[in-house]
Amino acid sequence: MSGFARRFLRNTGAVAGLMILAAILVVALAAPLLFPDSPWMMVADPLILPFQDGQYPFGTDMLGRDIGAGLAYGARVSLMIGAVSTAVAVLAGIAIGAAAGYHGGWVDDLLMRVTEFFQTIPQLAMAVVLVAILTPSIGSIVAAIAIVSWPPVARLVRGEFLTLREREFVQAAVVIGQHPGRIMLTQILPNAMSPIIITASLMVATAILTESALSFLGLGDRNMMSWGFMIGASRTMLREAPWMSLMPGVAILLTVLAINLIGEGLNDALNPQLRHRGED
Amino acid sequence: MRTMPDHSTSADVAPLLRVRDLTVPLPGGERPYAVRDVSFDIARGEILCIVGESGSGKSISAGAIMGLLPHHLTPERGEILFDGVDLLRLSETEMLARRGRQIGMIFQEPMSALNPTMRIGDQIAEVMAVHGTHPGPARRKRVLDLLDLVGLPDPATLQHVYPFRLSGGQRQRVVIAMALALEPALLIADEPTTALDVTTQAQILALIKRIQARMGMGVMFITHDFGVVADIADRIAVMEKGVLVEQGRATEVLDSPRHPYTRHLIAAVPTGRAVPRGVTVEDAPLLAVRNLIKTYTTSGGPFRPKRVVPAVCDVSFEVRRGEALGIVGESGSGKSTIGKCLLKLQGIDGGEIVFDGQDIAPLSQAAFRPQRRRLQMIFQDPFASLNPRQTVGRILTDGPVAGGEARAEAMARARTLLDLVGLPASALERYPHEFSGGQRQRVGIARALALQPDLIVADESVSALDVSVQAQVLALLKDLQKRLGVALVFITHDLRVAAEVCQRIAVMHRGCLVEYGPSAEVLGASREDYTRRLIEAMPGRAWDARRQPASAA
Amino acid sequence: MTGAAMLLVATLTPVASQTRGGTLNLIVQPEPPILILGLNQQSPTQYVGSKIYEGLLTYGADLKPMPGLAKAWSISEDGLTYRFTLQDGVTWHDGKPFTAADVVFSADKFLRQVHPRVRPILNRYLASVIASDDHTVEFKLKEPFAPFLQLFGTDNMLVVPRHIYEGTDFATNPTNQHPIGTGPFMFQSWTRGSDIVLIRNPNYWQKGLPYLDKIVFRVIPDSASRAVAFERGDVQVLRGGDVDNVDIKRLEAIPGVEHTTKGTEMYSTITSMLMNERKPPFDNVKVRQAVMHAINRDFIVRNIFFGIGKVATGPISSTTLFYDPNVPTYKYDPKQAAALLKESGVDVFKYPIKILNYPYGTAWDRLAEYVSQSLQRVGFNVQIEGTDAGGWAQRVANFDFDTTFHFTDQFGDPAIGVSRLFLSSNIVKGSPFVNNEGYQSPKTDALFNKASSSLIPAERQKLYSEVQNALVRDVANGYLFENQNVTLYKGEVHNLITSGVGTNSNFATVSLGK
Amino acid sequence: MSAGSPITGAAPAQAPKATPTLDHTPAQSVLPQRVPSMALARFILAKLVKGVLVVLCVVVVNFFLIRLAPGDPASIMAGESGSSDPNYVAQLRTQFGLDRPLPVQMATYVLGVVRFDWGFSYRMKLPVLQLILDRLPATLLLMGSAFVFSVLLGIFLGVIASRTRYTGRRRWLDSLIVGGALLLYATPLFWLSLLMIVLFSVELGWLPAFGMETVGAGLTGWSRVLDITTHLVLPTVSLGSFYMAMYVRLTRASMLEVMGMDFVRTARAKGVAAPAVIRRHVLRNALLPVVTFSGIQLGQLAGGAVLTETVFGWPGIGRLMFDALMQRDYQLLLGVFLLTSAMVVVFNMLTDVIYRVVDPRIAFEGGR
Repeated sequence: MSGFARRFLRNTGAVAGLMILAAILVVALAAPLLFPDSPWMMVADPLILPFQDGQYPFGTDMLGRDIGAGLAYGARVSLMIGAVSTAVAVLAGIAIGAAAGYHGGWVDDLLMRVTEFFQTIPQLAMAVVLVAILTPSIGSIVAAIAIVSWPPVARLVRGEFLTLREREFVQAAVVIGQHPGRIMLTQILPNAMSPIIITASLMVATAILTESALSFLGLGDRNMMSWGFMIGASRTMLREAPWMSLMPGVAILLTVLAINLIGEGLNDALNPQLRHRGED
Repeated sequence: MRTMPDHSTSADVAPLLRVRDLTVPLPGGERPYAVRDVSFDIARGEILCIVGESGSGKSISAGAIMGLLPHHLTPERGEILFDGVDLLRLSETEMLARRGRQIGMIFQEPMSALNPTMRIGDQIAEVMAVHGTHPGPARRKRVLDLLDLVGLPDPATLQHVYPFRLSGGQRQRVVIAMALALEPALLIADEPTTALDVTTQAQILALIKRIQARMGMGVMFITHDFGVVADIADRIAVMEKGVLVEQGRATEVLDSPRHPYTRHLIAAVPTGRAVPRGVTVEDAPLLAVRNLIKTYTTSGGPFRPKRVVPAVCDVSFEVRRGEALGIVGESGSGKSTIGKCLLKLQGIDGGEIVFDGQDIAPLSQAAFRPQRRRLQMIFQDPFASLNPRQTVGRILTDGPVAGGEARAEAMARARTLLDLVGLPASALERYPHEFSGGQRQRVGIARALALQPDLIVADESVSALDVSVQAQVLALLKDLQKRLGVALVFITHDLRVAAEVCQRIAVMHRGCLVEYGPSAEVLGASREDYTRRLIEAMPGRAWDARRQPASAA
Repeated sequence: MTGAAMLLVATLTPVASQTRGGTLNLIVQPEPPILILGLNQQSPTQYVGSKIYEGLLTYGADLKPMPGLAKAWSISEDGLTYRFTLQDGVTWHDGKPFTAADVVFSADKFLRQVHPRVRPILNRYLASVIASDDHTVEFKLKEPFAPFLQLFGTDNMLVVPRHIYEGTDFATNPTNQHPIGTGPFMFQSWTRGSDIVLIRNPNYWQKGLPYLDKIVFRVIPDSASRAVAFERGDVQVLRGGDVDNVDIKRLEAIPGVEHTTKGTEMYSTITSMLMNERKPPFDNVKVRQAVMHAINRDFIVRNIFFGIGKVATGPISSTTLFYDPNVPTYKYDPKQAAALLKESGVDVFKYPIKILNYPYGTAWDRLAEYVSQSLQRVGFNVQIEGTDAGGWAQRVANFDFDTTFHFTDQFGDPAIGVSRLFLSSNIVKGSPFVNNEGYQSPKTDALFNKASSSLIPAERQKLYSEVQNALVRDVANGYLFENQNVTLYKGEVHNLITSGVGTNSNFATVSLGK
Repeated sequence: MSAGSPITGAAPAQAPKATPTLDHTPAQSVLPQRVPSMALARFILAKLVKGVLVVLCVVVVNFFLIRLAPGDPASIMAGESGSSDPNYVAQLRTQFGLDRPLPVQMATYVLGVVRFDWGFSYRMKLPVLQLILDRLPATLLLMGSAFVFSVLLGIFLGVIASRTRYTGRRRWLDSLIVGGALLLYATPLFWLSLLMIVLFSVELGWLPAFGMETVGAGLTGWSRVLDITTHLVLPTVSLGSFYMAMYVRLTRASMLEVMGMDFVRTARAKGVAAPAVIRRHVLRNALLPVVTFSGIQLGQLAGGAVLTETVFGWPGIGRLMFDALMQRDYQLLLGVFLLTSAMVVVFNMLTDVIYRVVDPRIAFEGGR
């Protein structure tokens, strides 16, 4: 697979994205080392300006909590929510899409009606209702985001399976006597992975934005310091302390941008002919 | 063979096109130059055929002339004099004035050569609009004349039609109409008939020759099919890996080729004469197909009637153990459908498929699965028939493992299979994209043999390969079939290939079995007029007659 | 007020010569569901409705009753009969005359069915209400109820038009979309999600009033946008809660802007921390006392509510009648809190507690976070549980919480606004503003009942002082701070706050000068 | 906030692929067929029936879904009224009809929907349909302008980016546009709105910060239109910017793919100049998948509007839905969901019809 790595690294944007994401991951993992006590602790005077006080380079919020700690622990929550909800959505999407795409007939119709049903209600509205029902907590937010974001994956996987099912190497697998289950898993799925990976990378980005929107609307998890929470909390202080909402906003921007750039890189690396044709 | 006008290139008449030392570097390719020091001339009213295998640089020379090469391919040196003007030095605007007006071009893929969302008439009229010719009503009239010139029915209504309503052959006629709209001095035809049926191909070749003679155009005809070359070429240029190895009058190059590569290519072309071979007559046939019926129904909605299209109607034939049956027909004749039905990749709507005494048609997929081992298939497209994400070793052992064999044991046998089909044992750990077309097809054959089948269905297994590679694979198939006593059902549209391999041939037309008998009888003295028409449409038959028979099998 | 019929005839004489006309732009948030007082008691409904409807009385800054629709009133010797003489020449907005029958219908039929606060009091105390003639009404009580006279403002016993509501289903009466009252302003239009417009009542019974031509209430869901609206001059008055406290500091400093904390005496809202005393660890009084020591209430007022508020001493707010400052005090002292916890013998870490977040704005989120941190510092095992308005009301009404916060109005008299939170008889599921914490003390029950029926203020003061001492010692609730509502208004607005109900007055005398 | 589904340039709705090299399909009849209006009508009818079924299904599922949320309208209203006793709450429940068994409630609700009686809002004491119709114009205006803004600007920038890449001139423009699109795509919508309010409305004072029009100004005719447009600018830009970024990427990828197709080479061989090739041949074929995608997105806009309406105080149904959910105003919430899902179904159908009219290859009988 060195060809893949070579093509991916040639895309400067993707490399930059990788470095940013790596830095954010390091900060997230090292949060307990960098900031020993919890981000909720009131450690200093409130509203210290950033880059003023050596000990608190990012300043403090209206309760005297260290914003730097908030950003670090916030990274954990946001990335975790993004990753877990996307993983759940992708797995569900693959299961449903594969079954619909491979078997066709009434199975396909039934599953597609279900997918269509989920897509008739706008995503954010559905997420808000689900979180209100399950009462706001990390678990309910992840579940809500997963439930609203699996349909596009299902449609994508169905499309891939429909076309790949007709391909000759799949018919060859039938001819040599492989069971449908194994055919789906070992023959078709590996070849459908590239569009799935690209969509998944974008879904992580969307999940982080949705979590911050939910926190902004007051439906965030109260015990988890997340970036969305910080923006929501700092909203009232927009005029007195604009930097309090600026920094988490920039943090979200950078993370989502990095993930998008990596997604673009994956896209070019995984199906080179698309990029090549664009050249001439 | 059409009578050859004596076109010796006299010194005083300057050639229409003079290409000198054309050299185009190939950055990052498998060889330094796509095309190196290529020189040839095309006189007015002359058809020069450029022949060579895929990747030999024929299309790139054409692209250089038209100035349509992609960004990363720019000619390094050489000149292309057209009417005394070097096209390589011209600016884009100057080239624009010539493209379509003085140089026309037609391409290989008729199905995607036309803008799907623009009517036929408008696409043809565009050429005139761009060059500002035939203003006003004259343009509309010219479009109708051109449609009529290229032999399309009812031009008045046809001009308003969208491309998707036309067949491959009809679309190619439209592309030709577009290229010839302004009666260019030079026409470049890049494999114009490769994607067409034999009968349609014959009509298009005749059309090009008729128009060329009337307009006195120079034609640069690119192809890899020697049959086509023999029918149409005045002069021939042979290219190998970007170098023009031989050039000369058609009869000289075809009948007494000087360069070893040319000789090797010509030898690889099957002669199409059936070699009678002993047919081992046995009592019960291995496979007996009786009154097979298969129909396709387009899905009708709650308010739309279902549309039923018959693909195979009432076909019966038999295959004996160790025998090779050829199923021949044009596209849409139902031959591939029969192949899929035999292997139960598709259900059937009537009739029986008796394999070794048992009718396998009504069996469910699960019930039939243990039997699958005895019926195997070789596919057409070497690039699509192998899973790109699996190593060759894994591909060859998936079948036996599915049948319950241990992976290690299957792997051992896979090595012997690779040897059998002429591939190195090291291939086991490598991925399909590391092999050439021919090598991949050999892996496909090995996969089929892995389960020691009694019958193999080969669906167009060589039509995607270059001539020379085709010859090797066919030889391998014939050898294996004899040595292992495997029955073979060989599906193809190419009569020459069928004659080379099969003892008996079945000719299909629009889903029905037109003729069925020993290949020598069917090809030599056919009783059915459709078969005769099919045989006559084969390009280069005259040249075949002149050639001594290919080395006996 | 012993037995002497008190005839007070004082109509409000206009002060200086006021400029007439102009439009007053206000903010109402959140958008009221309906404008019919009685059917709905939320503050936005109260803010708009108090300009349309009137009660028999209004109340001064000192909470003393002043004439409203009644120009005079008297209380019998035994405190059981209240007689009101009505103003004459009063008409409803639809032109029909206002008579004593309207008052009887409002009290006896309308409020008794729909008003959740007034209903239990009427059912328990009111024997009968009759109209002796067109201009006099007599209320007869079953037993004396000292604060009865406090109930005749528009937030409790308002008067509704009999000819519209009698015999109809009050909740779905079509005129609910077009309120008809006797007040200085009449309803003109309501564009949902955008604005409510009231216009001047030309034949208002107080001649020459109101001064303003039109009042516009604008609906702006976002607090930052509301601050911007006031700053740009699109709106002239901001009430407590319209903008976040942090903006109040900034807006006060703008030249030409006035501010006052007066006008909240009738409500004197107090914020308290409910601790569910039905299960450990809060069933132990020492643990509750430790909590009081663990929380720095000055920090809360200064940093979370930006100095707008006063640390509370006990259950009764300092601006309510019968307030008594000398009660036990709980100084912020984490060490003493830890000592008390050791004394209580309860290992609080073993009982994980969840703070149910009070979902009415970002300040309350900060309060939950601060309390959670402070309690963890002295050894509690604390989590914050998020919920939305619907979930909070349900959980608290069913006593399904460990601890949470809420703020309650006191309506001038402990018998109305305070006793309902601590009487064991009021441990009733269904509403978040009853004895939800489950405090039970027969001693305080008896004190409350005696105080509410006694007519002698001095005696009530002694009883209420005793109650306050007991409730503070037992930490029946965690008394955090008295909410101060700052009203901000542009200089050109005159006579905005003239009574104990502040901006909930009928704005008859409000005018726009230079 | 992202309500948009993350469809990248890769694999938008299956654009019809060229048929395989060997032409297996039997030659269709040559005679051209005008698109028979009968088939169009039949097609729309089939889609309509399916759409109604989906919407009814949405209503029924949501009917049960929102009742799972803790608390019901009666307890909340009682709670908010300061103090109440249990029988007051019980009285409210009977008044709202919440005490009847669930299936009965649902049956009456669904029957009501069919007769355009969408029930009664418990809090606002108004028929749901009237409440929604009051607020619908504001949302349609916001959604419409955000859609037009995002589609037009998105396609325009996408075309420019792909052109510069195709002609090789001014290549930096391509990376600038793509970079900008990535940046917008990654920005939290509400955060961007807040920053815009602070910058444009408060600091610079150019634009109003909230509401749909200056109330009480009693403007009419053109001055009112102008007033609404000035209010519309900030919300449209903030809601539309996210979708615009998506359209830029989709258009660019689609254009590049079409530029590589054979008929573009044929056109160039005819001597058609590059700009004309793009305008006459590439653009039309490249925009087909964008049309499909934009149809689906339009439905999602209604959801995304919740945030914009909250920050800008825009009196739309997004904010109405959020308040109704917070107050458990079941009838009102269901009404809004009914409306948004109906809108999604209608927009999808419109996209399908437009797709058929624009792309002749998909005849109505063939169906997709």
